[in-house]
Amino acid sequence: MSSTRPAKLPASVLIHGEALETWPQDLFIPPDALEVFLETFQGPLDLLLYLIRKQNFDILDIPVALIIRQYMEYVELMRKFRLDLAAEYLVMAAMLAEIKSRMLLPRVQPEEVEEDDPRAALVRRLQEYERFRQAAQDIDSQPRLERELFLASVGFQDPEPVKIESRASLNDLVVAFRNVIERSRVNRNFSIDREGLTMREKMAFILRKIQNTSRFVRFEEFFDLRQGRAGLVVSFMAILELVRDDMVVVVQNDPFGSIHVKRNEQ
Amino acid sequence: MSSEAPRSELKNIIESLLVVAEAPLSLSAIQSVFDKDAAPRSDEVEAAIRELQCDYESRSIEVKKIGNGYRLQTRARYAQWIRKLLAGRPPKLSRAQLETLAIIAYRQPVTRGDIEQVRGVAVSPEIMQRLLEREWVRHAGVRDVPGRPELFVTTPQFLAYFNLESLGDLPPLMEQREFAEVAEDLAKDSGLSPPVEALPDVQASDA
Amino acid sequence: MSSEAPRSELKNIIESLLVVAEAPLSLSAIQSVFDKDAAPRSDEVEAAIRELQCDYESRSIEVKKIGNGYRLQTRARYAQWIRKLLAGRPPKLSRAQLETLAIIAYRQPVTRGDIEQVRGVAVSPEIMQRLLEREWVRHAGVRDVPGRPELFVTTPQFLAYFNLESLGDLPPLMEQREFAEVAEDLAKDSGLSPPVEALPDVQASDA
Repeated sequence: MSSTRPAKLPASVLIHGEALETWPQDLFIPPDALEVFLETFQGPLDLLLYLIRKQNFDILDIPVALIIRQYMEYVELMRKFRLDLAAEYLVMAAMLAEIKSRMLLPRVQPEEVEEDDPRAALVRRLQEYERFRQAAQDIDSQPRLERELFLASVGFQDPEPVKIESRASLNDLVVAFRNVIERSRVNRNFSIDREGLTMREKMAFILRKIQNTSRFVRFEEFFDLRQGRAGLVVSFMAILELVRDDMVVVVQNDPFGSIHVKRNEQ
Repeated sequence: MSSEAPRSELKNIIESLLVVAEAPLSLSAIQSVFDKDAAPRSDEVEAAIRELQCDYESRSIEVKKIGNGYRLQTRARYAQWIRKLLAGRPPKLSRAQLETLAIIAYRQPVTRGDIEQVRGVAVSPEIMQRLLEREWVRHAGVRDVPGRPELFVTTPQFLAYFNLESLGDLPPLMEQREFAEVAEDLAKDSGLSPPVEALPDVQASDA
Repeated sequence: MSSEAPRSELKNIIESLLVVAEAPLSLSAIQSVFDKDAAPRSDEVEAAIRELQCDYESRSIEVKKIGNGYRLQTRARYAQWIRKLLAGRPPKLSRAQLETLAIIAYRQPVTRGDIEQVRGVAVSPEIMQRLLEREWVRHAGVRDVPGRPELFVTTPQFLAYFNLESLGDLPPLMEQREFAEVAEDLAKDSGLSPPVEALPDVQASDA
């Protein structure tokens, strides 16, 4: 495994639309693309828009039968893998099927077309969603704080300093921690060194960490955030391996309480 | 400030306030640091801020108006060096977060149901939680319908983070074409086979 | 910066770094934001800082050398107005202070090295000093590894200020969900064949 190339984590290859451009037009979906797929689409409307746009159709003039067939193939795949996620997609599938059957009925008078065209409601929703999808992209592409813009601040020099107690809220603390964790995670996705992630090395690292103490070590201490999400799992599994080999003891005093690890003294 | 103090001194005082403030400063916040009888009029403060803005023309910082306040910020073209200093990548927002935020921003006040209606998927509690935590969004009462669902609106911090003077600065929403306009096209098309020629992309109408 | 960039641009870049820096910047810290082959020499950086110093001559801010670092600060004569501004609303902890405090709170006991590892940047002594002075953080012995680095934990005052009964009351962050996510990545690409049965346990503890 040490020779494996860094995995392309979905989060890092996902630029909406682009990662999927390589998919064959005939809807064959390679199995490993499924996860990318699930993370890429925001829901049935998003998927429909993708199918329509990919083939350059106008929202207002969808070839319904074709889109329905394509949509159902995607939904089938999702059902196969992650049934729970498909609920919203299934509702849409039912709606599409109904539209399709109504389209097959004899045509109505042209002047009543808006009310009676079974596509009208769907088209309205698709348009509405697309507007906000686009707005979200537009907002995201504008300069904002912490990315392009930074607040300018300088130190306050006070010749007769009074003690000013700075303040913070619990919420500030949570946001700060999330940001810092997220940042370290993003960094990792770009610089994971697979060489450092072998299970044997992890097991050795853990044993080194606990061999000189008969005390319990906090579970969290075995995880090096710089090693990425995969690193976390390798660490976790390395601990499981050690438990199985009776090398370490893992203790959790109450449900959801903190977990501690100690070397097995026997 | 004594009234004889030169204009440049007013400018400097304002600058010194802007460089230590952590949120945009309103004219009245600036006026409030002066003794009552020495406080500059708000048009004087505004003029001084305009002068500051000119002074910064060729510099790395600029005055930006956010809501009814002013703040100092670095210009976007210096981000590349600043980011290296601060290390780490800028926080990224997920599409779900951005879409939810966009719907709230353009349609406020909205309920969770409104958001779900537009996006076609359930709004996860986590997404709302994040937006509330960042204080970009807040609760704003309930809608007076059965179930009394909670309403959400954006906050001044939303404007501040996204560098907007007001909600009017949001990028314009794509125009919505009326279904009726193209009803004729639809009538012509059987609907069961793709049109021979693809129509121009709707997105193109988004300037 | 490309080497042809004018001198004023170097000055501006340095200014943009100084206004975002949380602690005094050394010459080498300034040089480190440039690509290797485009980095200015230290005498060039020094010259640019001297120029900045001149530019600020008539302004409310100045460059101050502290140890071997430079920082921007307001001039003493503006303190009277700034004090009034701050009196109304005490300043928030800075981003660096907040992040450091958060890491200590959630991960204690931690060493400075642990914090730097998570934040990806050095933790300046000033930051720790502020948190220690505020009595939200205290020393708690050393870690028994080479170098015997000092450990930091939060204090009862920290709990009291944030209105927490115990550290267990810190809002959960659902970090553990990551394990489940990661397991999939790993199963796919590592050939490690993870013990799939073991993972649901982890997920179950995600409250």
